[in-house]
Amino acid sequence: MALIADYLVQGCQMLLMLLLAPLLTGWVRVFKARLLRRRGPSPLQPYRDLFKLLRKEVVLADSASWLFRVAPYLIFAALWVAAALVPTFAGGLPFSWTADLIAIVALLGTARFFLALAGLDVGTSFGGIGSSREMMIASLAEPAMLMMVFTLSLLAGTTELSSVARFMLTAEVGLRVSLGLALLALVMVAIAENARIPVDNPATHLELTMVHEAMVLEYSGRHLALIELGASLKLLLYISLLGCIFAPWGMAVVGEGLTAYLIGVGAYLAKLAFGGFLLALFETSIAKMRVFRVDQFLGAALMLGLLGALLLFVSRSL
Amino acid sequence: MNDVGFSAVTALLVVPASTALLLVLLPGYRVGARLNVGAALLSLLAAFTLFEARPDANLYLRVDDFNIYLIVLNNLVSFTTSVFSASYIAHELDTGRLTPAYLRFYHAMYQALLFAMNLALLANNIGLLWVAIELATLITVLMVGLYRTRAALEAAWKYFILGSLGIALALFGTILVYLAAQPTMGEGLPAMAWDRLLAHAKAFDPALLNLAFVFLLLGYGTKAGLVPLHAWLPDAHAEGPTPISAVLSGLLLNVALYAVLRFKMLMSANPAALAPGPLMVILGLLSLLFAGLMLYRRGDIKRLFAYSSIEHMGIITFAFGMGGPLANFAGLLHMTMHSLTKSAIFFAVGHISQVKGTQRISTIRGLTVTHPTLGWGLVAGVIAIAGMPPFGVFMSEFLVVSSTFARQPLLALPLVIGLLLAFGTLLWRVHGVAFGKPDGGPAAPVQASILPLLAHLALVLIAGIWLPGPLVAWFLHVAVLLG
Amino acid sequence: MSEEVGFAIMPLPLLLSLPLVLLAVGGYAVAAAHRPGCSRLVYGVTLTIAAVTLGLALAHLLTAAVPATLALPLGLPWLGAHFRLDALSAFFLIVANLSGGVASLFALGYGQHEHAPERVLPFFPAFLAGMNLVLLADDAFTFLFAWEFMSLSSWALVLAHHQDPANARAGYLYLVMACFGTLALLLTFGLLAGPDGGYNFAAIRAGQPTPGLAALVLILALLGAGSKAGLVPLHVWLPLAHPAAPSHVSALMSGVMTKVAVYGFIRIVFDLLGEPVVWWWGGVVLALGGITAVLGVLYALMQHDLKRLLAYHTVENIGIIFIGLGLALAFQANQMYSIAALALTAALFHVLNHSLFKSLLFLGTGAVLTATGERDMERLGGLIHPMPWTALAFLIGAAAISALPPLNGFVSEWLTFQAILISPELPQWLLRFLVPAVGALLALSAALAAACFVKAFGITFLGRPRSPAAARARETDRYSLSALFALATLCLLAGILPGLVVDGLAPVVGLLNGGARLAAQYSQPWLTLVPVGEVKSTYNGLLVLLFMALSGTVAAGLIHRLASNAARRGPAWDCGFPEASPATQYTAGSFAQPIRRVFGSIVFQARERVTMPPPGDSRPARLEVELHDPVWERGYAPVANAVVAISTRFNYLQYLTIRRYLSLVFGALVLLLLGMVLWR
Amino acid sequence: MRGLAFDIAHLLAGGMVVVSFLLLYQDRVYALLNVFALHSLVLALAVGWQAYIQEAHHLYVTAGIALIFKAVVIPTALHRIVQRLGIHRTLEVVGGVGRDMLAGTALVALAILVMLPVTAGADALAREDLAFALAVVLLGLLLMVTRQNAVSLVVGFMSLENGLVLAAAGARGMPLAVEISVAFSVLIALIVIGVFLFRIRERFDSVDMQAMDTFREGRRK
Repeated sequence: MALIADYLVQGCQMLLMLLLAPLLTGWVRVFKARLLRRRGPSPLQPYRDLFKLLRKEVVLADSASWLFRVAPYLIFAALWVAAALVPTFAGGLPFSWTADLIAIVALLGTARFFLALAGLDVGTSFGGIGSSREMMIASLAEPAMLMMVFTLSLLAGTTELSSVARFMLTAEVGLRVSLGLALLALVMVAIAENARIPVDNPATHLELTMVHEAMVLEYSGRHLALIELGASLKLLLYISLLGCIFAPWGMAVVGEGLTAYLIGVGAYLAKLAFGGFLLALFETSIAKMRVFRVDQFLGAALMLGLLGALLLFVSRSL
Repeated sequence: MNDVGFSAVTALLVVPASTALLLVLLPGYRVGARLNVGAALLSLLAAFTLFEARPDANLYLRVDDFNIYLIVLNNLVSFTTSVFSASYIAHELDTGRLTPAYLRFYHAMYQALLFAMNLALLANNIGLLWVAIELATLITVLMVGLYRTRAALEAAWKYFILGSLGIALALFGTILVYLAAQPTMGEGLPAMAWDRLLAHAKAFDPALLNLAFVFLLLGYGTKAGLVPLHAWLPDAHAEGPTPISAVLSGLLLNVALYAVLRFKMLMSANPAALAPGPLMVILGLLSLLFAGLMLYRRGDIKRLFAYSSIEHMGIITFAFGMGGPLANFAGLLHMTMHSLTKSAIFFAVGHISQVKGTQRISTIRGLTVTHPTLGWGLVAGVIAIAGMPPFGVFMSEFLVVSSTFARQPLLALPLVIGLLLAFGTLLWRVHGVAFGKPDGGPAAPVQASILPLLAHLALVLIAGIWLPGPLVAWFLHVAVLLG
Repeated sequence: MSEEVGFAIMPLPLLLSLPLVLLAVGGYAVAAAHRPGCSRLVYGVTLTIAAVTLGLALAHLLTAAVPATLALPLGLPWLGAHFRLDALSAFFLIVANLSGGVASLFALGYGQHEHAPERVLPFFPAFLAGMNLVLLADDAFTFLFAWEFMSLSSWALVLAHHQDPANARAGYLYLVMACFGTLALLLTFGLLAGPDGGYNFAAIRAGQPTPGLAALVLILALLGAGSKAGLVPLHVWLPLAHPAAPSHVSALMSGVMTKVAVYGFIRIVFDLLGEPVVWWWGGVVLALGGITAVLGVLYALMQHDLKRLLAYHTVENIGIIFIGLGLALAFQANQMYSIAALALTAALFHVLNHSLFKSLLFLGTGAVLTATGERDMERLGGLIHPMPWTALAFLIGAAAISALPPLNGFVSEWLTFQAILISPELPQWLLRFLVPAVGALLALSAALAAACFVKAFGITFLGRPRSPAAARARETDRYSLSALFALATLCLLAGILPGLVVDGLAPVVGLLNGGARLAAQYSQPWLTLVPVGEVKSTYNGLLVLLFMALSGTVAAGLIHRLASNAARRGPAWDCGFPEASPATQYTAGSFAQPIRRVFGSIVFQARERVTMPPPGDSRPARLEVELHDPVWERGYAPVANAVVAISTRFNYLQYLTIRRYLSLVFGALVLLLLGMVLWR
Repeated sequence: MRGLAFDIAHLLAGGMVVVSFLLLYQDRVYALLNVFALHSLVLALAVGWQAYIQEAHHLYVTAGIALIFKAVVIPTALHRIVQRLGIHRTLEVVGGVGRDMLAGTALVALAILVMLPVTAGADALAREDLAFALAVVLLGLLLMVTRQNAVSLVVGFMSLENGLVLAAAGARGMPLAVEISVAFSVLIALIVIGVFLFRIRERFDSVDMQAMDTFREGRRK
């Protein structure tokens, strides 16, 4: 019985992620608009877009291959699974041991891999631009992310997220420099990975500046819908990751019962709202940078992550 | 039993000598060539009978573990070479490089050379040894000059002068050895009989022995082509007829080295004498490194392999200089393998220079395409001589390098560097000859017999995988004697 | 026990007789290379023999049978040739013959297109035989004998198409480097065997080397095995030689021969040397591994020749393997055997993985080569349309080598990361600094590898054909495809069932690690991989795959059921400027440009020069990129130049007058006499 | 008797060294040949004396060979060759004669230094002879090395070889001495014939070694 409940919770979580993702995107848009003194669309706009896209027919380029048609589902699946593995309102879910943080990073990598391939598939110059820049960015962002993972796992002694969260709740954490560095690194990576300003601009279609949009330029209809949904899932993933690592308060543990779950959900939603707000604030207060400044931006992130890990490696035995 | 052995020994000397005389008188080179082969075969058989029955040593001749296999090797290679030359020289006649008169002379000299080398190997008397080697030198000088081209005569002259000088130095050393022996062993022949010398070596005046060894090393070392005494070797190999190059590299160098080793045994039998090791090690390393460097710039394929002979003489001298059972065993094995392999290579080179009509490396390309058997034969030979499995040289180099490094790491480094250098430079040249796009040069089919080449390679291949028991026993025994 | 022993003694003679069969086939091929059926025959025999060897080795490994030994009266007369089959050699036999068999299967089809069969057929079986013998050898002489034989046969294969001067040069460089490596190993064994030549491995194991000597052995082993495996800076020959050979041979060289080199290193350092291990050994190996990994992948990113790109990736993966080995050494030095077991498992697992996907990728390249006759990516493209199956297999291989879950490449890197994460337990400060740095390098190389294979697959198979040859391509034959998909399936299986592989590796690890090994995995629920216990970290490839499949299919199903599934073809959108000419596509060079600008400017002094014609001039603008290979220009070119210079300086000694030669002799004589005088 | 015998032997051996110096001193071909004849003459006397005091009669043969063959036949033959080949009469000496003299003295000193301590065991007679013989050998070698001209090369070699015969004769009861001297005579004859042959074959313009060393493999590369 309990087991079934646990599986139920797991399922809820997966669905929750799927449902919340567009909302978060809309939420961020709203905030940005408000900060720019615009009224902006309603937070539900992304859902409308998705449904419209889903109903539209797909226009495939003549030179598109089967990979082009399979990729969206693959990307969506990888991102969804990755997102589902991040504890949101409850930790210690039955499948939380399926993959640890490193595996989640790698799953994001899988999604990126196929997205970049899809960008190259049609054989247009824009797709190429997008893919090559995306991979360049990723080649720095991923190591930075992993360094952050090192720092955590050195502290918590594990790379398995719910255990990390559980550890972060305990008193022995305290305030640590390396944690701060890790947080910074993670934020920078999150910005880069989600194609936000200053690294990329989700709203632009200016050829020379776009990265993510350039890759998906040829997509339309349901494929585009899946990719958009995937993108927002990714955003959600990162914010909930930040939440469950650096602000694990209020998170329930499996089997604690409904009230705990409800508290958890509430806390989680609050975290998301706050995160979205911060993101919007950040995006509006900074200008987009040149593509070849991004490497310095992310190089800094990598160095911060490495520094954090090093500090721990050294201070561990002190 | 022993009379059998003795008759075998006499046969080893008489057959070549008498054949030489006969060939001088005999007109018609075809008969001459056949007779040459036949005589070589005969003396080879005689050499084989030595396995069964060894004669007791007398004051002049003796057969022991050291020279028995060298004798067999000597006659074996002479036989194969005679087979090779029988078909090779005829072609030289067609191209008009030689006249029948010279050919007659050539065959006579060939047998005379065989006689001289057999004598040198069989000699128990150091004076006789010297005379035999001098004889061999003179004969080879005449053969190197056989083509009468300007270059050939010059090479012969150079060889002649340097060779005679070496001979002279060796004689002085021989006299010194006699003087060292004389006080303890009295005057007369016994004081020059090698086995008696070895028996009494302990009592000799060590200082005199040292001096003697210096002269002998320089004298016979000149014949063995050790740097800096090597100057005659490349030209003599390059300008003489190819069969003679094969004999020179394959046999005569061994004979000279054999002489040096005989005296090294004397040295190591006398505890007070200075260890000859360091001298030989230095000369060996010099030869190895120098030859390795010189290989790179060679344009003439025969000169190339002449330098490779210098390199290998260096390795062998180094091995014996290191001493100890492993290194000595390696040295003996290397002597054998080198003479088989190098003569095989010279067979291949002879064919190549005949089908291509040139010895210039830069004009020979892609041989494995135009003449697969020949090209791959050459490649196999080079692989073998470079000390790679599955050929026999690998075993000896394995033993030399590993045992040296275990004992004298600092000596092993220059050795290894030299080996790598020589390998790289030699391969650099051969790569160009064997591979690449064949340029349109003459692609005449091979006329001379390819069998000797294959036979030698097969022997080296077998030796690389499995060594026959008796041979090993001899090697081990001699290795102990060499100290 | 008894029947186990009986079983263990049995297979060795058989295993030894198989290479002989291979050699015999090679000999037959020398004569009959041009007969129509010969190619099929040769590859068929190699396939069967590889399969049999594989089976025997697998049986030996799984039954954890006791080591079997055998001595033959060959080789060194007083020593004989010794052979031994233990867990380590069994595992590497599996690796070698798996790839070997599949490569033969591939060649059943691919070999038909060979235009110089007489230069391939005799040597291919010999190559395989040589590698098997190396893995079975149990004394120094036999080991080096087989090692050199392996080098030689592969050299001949590299020269198969020797008429291209580049290949000839590659062959030359390869053999010289091989000779270098062999000499280094020769010195190693010389040290281990000692002055009186105890070349038998058993004797060497018994011996107790002093720490200094052991350190020297480690360095020499790194030189010897590293030069064959392609450790930076000894890798220069590898990217030239591996692509030069026919593709199924490249697969063997990259996928297997480098592993044989790793085997040599493991055998010498972990088995023969045994204790004592000093902590800085691990540091040295770690640093080398990290540098190799990153440099290898960066080199690869700069290539546009598909096979050379793959060869450079071999360098990278060797680096990853050596990182694992270095960690293991570091842990062993501190008696942390349980963790060392993890590192070793990671390294060996990666050995298996790399042999799988590297062979797969090289074979895929071979298929492309036969279909188009092109290796240069700039002239390929759009191949996914004519050859979808090859593309699929290649894609799986690319994803695997980019360490993407749920494929096998990810598992071994994940294990390596886990080992790195435990390393703060290490007491030495230097190691504590080094390990995270190496971890960063590993992460970087993984990310760059992904980028590199997006490029490799994207430019080759996606987009539009860049040359007529690419447009005319056709799907390859059945044999080749079956070979490709066999490997692809194995990649997937090893990725989703890692626990079983880890269990299979346990005896090997135990052998090398003083008995310590990872806990058995098969008992875990859902076959989860739990290397160091529940609390630490876990990974379950199977579930990841299931979830992805589930969510993917569910999404697809729902969308196609509920929403539209209509699709229409049309010209590409491309921001409204669809351009007909394929030349407007991104090329390999342009794809790598951002990364070249970010990393290349540091490592390769990469410079881009744009020559813009003046206005009114109709000439096209030109973009030139110049790259410098630091290793070659700093390390190798000087040596080569020095040799040339010195030999040129000495060359005049060939042209002296007789008088001068005489004075040489004279000088030598006087010198020695003086020496005599002074010596007394 | 013993003392006198010793003194005479010593005198003759020393005389050979002096004559070797004379050889070094010459810068005319004919003079060189004449001095060499003298050299061989002294050798003949020394060997003969050794034969007498050792009662080793086979040594008389050696002495005879030295006298007839080397003191008479060879020099005249070389005279002929020099005339026939029209070799310019002067010997161009590498470095001055004075330097050669100094070098020669140093060599003699070296020879004595090497030899005297060595043969402490052997009897004084042999020791003296040996020291002088070595000196002669070294001086002959020096002559070979410092002269450009083939004739002087031959002469140098022959003087060297005279030194060897002297040593062989000095070694008490050394067997094969005759055979060895015969073998050497053959060698020398061949050398002379060689010089002669090269000329009448008209391969080389002169017997000057510079000219002979012109043709080389690979000069082009």
